Amino acid sequence: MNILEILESGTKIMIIGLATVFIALSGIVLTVTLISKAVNYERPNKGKAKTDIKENSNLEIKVAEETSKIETQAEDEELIALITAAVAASLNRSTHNVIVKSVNRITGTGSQWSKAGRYEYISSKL
Amino acid sequence: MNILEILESGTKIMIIGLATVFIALSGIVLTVTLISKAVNYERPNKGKAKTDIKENSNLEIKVAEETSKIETQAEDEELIALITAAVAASLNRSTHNVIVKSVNRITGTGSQWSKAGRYEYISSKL
Amino acid sequence: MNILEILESGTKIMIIGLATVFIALSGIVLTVTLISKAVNYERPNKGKAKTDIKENSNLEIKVAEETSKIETQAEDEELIALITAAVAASLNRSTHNVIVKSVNRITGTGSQWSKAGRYEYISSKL
Amino acid sequence: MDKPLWEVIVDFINQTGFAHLTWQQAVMIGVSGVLIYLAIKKEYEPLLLLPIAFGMLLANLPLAGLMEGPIMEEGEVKQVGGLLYYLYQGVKLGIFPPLIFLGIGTMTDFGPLLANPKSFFLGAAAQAGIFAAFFLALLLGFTGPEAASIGIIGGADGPTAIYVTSLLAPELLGPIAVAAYSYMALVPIIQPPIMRALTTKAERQIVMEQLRPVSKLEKILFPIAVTLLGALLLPSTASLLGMLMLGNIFRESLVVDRLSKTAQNELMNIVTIFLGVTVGATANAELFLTIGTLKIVGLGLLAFGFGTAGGTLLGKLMCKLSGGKINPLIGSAGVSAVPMAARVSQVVGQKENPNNFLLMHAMGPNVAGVIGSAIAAGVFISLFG
Amino acid sequence: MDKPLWEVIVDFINQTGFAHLTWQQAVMIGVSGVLIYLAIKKEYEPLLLLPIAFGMLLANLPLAGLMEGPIMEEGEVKQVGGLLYYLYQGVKLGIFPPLIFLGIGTMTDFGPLLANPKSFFLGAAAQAGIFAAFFLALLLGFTGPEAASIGIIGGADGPTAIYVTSLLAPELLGPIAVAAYSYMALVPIIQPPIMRALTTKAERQIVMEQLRPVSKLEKILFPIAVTLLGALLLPSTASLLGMLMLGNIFRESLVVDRLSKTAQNELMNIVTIFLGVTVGATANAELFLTIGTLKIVGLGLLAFGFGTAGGTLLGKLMCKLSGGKINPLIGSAGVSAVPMAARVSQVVGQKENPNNFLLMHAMGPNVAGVIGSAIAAGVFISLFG
Amino acid sequence: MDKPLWEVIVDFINQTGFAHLTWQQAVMIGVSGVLIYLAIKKEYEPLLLLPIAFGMLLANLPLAGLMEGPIMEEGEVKQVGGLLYYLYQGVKLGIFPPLIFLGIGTMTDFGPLLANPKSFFLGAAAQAGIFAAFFLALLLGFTGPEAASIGIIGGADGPTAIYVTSLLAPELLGPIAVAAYSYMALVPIIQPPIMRALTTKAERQIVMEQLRPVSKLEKILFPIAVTLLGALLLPSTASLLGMLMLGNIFRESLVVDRLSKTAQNELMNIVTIFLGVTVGATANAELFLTIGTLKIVGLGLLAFGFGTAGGTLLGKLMCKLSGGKINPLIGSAGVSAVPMAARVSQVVGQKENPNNFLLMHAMGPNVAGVIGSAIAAGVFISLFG
Ligand code: NA
Ligand code: NA
Ligand code: NA
Repeated sequence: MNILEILESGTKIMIIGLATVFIALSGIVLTVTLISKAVNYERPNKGKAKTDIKENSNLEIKVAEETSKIETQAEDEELIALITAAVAASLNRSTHNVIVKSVNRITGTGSQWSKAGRYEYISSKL
Repeated sequence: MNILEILESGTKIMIIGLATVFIALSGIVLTVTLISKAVNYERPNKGKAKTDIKENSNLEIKVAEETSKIETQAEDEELIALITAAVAASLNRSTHNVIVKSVNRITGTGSQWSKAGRYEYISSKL
Repeated sequence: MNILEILESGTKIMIIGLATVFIALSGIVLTVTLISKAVNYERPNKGKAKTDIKENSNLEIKVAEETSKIETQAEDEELIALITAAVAASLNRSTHNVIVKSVNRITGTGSQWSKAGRYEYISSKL
Repeated sequence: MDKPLWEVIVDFINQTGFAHLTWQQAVMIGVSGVLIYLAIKKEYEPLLLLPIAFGMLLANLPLAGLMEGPIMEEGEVKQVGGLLYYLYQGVKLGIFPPLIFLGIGTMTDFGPLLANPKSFFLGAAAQAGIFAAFFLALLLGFTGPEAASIGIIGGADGPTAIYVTSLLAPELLGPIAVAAYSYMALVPIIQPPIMRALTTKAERQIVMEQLRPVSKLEKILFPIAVTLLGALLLPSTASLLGMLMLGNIFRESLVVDRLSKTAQNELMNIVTIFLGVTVGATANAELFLTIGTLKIVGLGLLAFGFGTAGGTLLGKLMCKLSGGKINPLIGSAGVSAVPMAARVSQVVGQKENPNNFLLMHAMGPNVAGVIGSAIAAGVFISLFG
Repeated sequence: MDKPLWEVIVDFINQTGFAHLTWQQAVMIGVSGVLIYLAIKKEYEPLLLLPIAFGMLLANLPLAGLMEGPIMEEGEVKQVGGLLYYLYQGVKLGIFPPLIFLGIGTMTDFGPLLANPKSFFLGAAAQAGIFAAFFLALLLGFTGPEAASIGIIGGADGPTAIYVTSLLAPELLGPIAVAAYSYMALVPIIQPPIMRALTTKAERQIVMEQLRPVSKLEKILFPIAVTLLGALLLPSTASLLGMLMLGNIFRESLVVDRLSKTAQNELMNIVTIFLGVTVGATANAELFLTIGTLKIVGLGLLAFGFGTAGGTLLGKLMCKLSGGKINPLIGSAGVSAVPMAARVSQVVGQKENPNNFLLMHAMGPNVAGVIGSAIAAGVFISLFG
Repeated sequence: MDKPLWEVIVDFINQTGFAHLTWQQAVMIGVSGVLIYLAIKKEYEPLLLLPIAFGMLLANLPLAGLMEGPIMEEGEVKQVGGLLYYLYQGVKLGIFPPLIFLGIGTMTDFGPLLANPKSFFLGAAAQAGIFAAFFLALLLGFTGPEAASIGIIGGADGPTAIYVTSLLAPELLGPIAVAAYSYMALVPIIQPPIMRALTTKAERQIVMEQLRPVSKLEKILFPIAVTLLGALLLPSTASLLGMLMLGNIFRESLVVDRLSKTAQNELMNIVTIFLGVTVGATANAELFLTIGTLKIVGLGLLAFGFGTAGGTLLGKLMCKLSGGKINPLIGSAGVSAVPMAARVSQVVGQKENPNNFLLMHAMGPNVAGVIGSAIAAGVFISLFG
């Protein structure tokens, strides 16, 4: 190929390439906007609460590494509340600045499989 | 194969199959019972203590993710006792409801291989 | 091979082998000594401080499993100082015996990749 | 590259997946969407069903070729295969399911079973569902190996079902895996009516004696004994049973904690991701959108039902024989689906008698059911493998 | 063994690496030393650059044969291959880069992008650097596949660059990987002058409105939609994009936490070690010590520059069109190099106006750039693959 | 399927393992039971010995075929291989032992060695055991490669022994691995009498000066220097030594913490499980129940003894030359068996003088011994490989 051919084919590929990227991302923009419309039409106030909480929390202590999901079972919430209080007390801060994100019980509370291992514990509570 | 042959071979396999499962599991039942007899003949009172302890523990906090084995070395027990006391104090509960299952030192106390890494620490105590 | 040949070749290999091991390790000794000279000529007092700190720390608590690198960013140090104080207070010990090695924020502070996940937090501090 | 720009553009459009999407593939993508919904919103065994569903989606994207093998020419690789093709080898060669069993072994406490070895019989009876479904599948026109793979759905053990199917009827992997995991998630809906229909109120109210404590030594000897007996009786079950028991001895020995932890966490998670996505990716439109899939879904449900019935009925018999000491509700837990089925026993029992705690007792048949279906799997593999 | 001792010794010396070390290999070892210095002391993307540099060192040790394939004889392995040869198969077969994308997906929050979908256009414009560098590489005499691999450096996405190069021009893997990761680390030095040159002080001071919160449902639907659209438009991008989005659905579904954690930690770390060391090990003296490497280093820098300019200029245009609501500085983050480039936007913006917090806004184009370069990769693979 | 039921039953019984169990296999199962006992009850290196023992059990179950290769027909897989066969490839291809060395590298602090480089000579002298055992093995009729593999037991380094044996004499893998790990566990019993016999009470009471602190820079340069020197002198040691030092630079650089953690935990654990089980599985009755195994067990013990003596004697010499500044007890730690042998030095020393803390000083020769036996391994591989 001589230099002209290279210039020509290079230009073609540049155009096709950038155009494809723009088309693809435009398609995604369109879809995302539609999804957002659809989702927020039905539930306009969701998601707000979460953000508010986040803004209140200047300090997030992760006592244990694992879970990123805030546990919702009553027992855990009680425990978390207790520990939050304890940590906050030690730190001499008011509780609403401290969030204990999760407390790990025996090998990962979030897991489905670990449930089997916990049955003894469960049964002792029943 | 016509339908009769299918019925016949299917029935055969069902019988063999279920019979095998029952024979295998019966063999295991027999063995397990024999083992249990042998083991408990020699040591009738073992294993009891463990269960009792478990029933006392309404609350198990796992400060760190790793170890499932309760450390028995004196040094660790002392540390665990201290932390248990601290947590219990913070929680305003009596200590016998709280068990700190383990405290992780540098990379996994349970491991054989990590021992090498700890020699500095050990030597400073010797 | 008769026994004499075996003896001869075995002896040869023994000599070559042990000699190689000694030569290799001597080479390493030489290099290490040179490196040590070069490094400590320029910076004779480095590395000392670290060791001293280590000797002061009779007790190392690793609140979270991950990081082995002491975080140096001001924000983290402040947090660590706070928690150290809290833990020490609970333990009724003076702070210079307790080192909180690290506090894990959301998914691993040490990691480069996780930084993306923390931008919300960072931005809220800016 | 001497073509005019517009021709290049047309060529490019012809190379898009849009230009090659068949309606069957579109339907499959829809099916994968439904499964993603079930996995996330309904939490139907999401650890497996979410990867399976996403794998199904990926495999039905035209031209993507993620499941295509490499193109060889004179012993050299001319074009490498797709990502999922390579990951799928772990399923095809029978490596992943035993590794998941290794992890399950490290998480399973056989204590309740050892405290009450009679539970094993309940774990055997509940495998009736496997053979009943196998029989019905034969009648519906499936071949022996296919019928065996379908029957194993009744074992209520995902990895066992995938292992048997990958060896005997790999083309059915998609529907069987989906059915197996869906029904495992549906155990709390499928089982209770059957359990109630087959037992009297009085039987359901039976309170069982507390289980004896089990010593550490018994727990260590158990995996060795089961491996020996099981694998000597049925050599084809050695890799499933052997890995399950290796995991269990890791757990009970207490001396290899770090191996135990890794086997049950990271190793298991990595294998689960690869297994889920690639098993899902076997479900291309051609293989999945057939009347056979509907039959499999139906037979799978029957298998669960028959298993539940089998366990419950033997429970009734053992109740009689023991003079009313055994609550037949624990029999249904024998299908495995650990620990869901054991909880179902607990819940159904507690409804009749709020002071009745069957969970520990039901864990016996429950874990026995895992061994039971591994042995049933061995029977099928040795007959059809 | 009937040779006299001294002959054995001479033979032995002739078998040492010292006797076979070429000056080119010595230079390569020196280069690897420099890279180790940059990785450790300057912290240039050490997670990749340290393994790459050490791999380069290992591959240039004479006679060690760590990258040599097995010697076969009549279908039997006569001598096993080197360690790095086997680990390299994961790169060669295109398995490792998508697995790293799986991990990246579990760590990426597309929330800021969903809150402001227009960011996608900035993520597209910044890919201009890819195509500009491709064009210049063609002019400098590289073949199409080589030029494409070099261009992808401008995507500022290591795994994408390695994936494309391993498929299109594996002999350039060493220099391209080194250039890609080095420039990613140098983003805070490369970008600011270009950003300042192309924007006015007034533009840089624009404060943007706070982003709207994004619901969980949107975040779950997003990865499915992107996989479908992206892979249907460009089937060759399916494995990169599919794995990125599988990771992201693991993250956003909240029901498969243990898979998500393993994908982003252990699996990713294992793959990173293997990928880094073996990519580095492709850089033997013959392939690396050429004038081509210098060209690649130069073109890579230009690619980053053009990408930054492209993003910033579209930012300027969008600023105009939106009536001054968009700060053009967030455009430069579209090159990806997550999250470094977004931080650069933040820092440059804050210098002009201490109360200006652009980080969240810049994360949108930043993560869009990852998708953008995956699509650009797909274009090249479908044209040259 | 037209056979009568009883014939089917007879066939089935003939397919059980019971019908094919040889007395040799029964003996092997017994041996594996003894090893499981040693691993769990006596805690003899349980991390390796438990998987090895269980692998031995699995490999001796008749008809299970867990170690059997696939059956090919015209280039197609007709029947897939056994689970352990596939996992064993990681040993056979020399992949697993270097990966374990990677993990060991991330856990090893070479600081005490750098503080006192003369320790290296003790780590060299203790390799005398390797060559002494090699010599004796030749005399007992083993071939060169076999003798070399047996000798390496004296290196007191499991992965090195497995690596050399898998390359030179794979049929001896079972007994050599068992001997190596058993004697490593028995170091506290084997070494003290030899140490006491070769030293005087006065020597054992010597208190050594505190070690100087070692800077971070020295610790980073060390792995690079060792890789270069070691692998240039002995190219065949590159994969073991290179991975050990890659792990160590991960550790000392402090910038790739997440790689370091994964290499020393999950990656190492996964590889350990696979390596242990499959190395154990090579020990089938035919290969294990020979007089050779007894010879290996005996030679292994001698190797440990000679190594201990070599280290201690050079310690004595260095004690003399240094004017009594070096306690010869630290010499025995040169056999490696990290950190057990260093603790033995500590304990034996403290018995004579309760204020004597040799542990730190003994760690120098101890980790030098790892490098020493990797180099000895390289010698054997280059001579016989
Ligand atoms: Na079952
Ligand atoms: Na990009
Ligand atoms: Na050694």
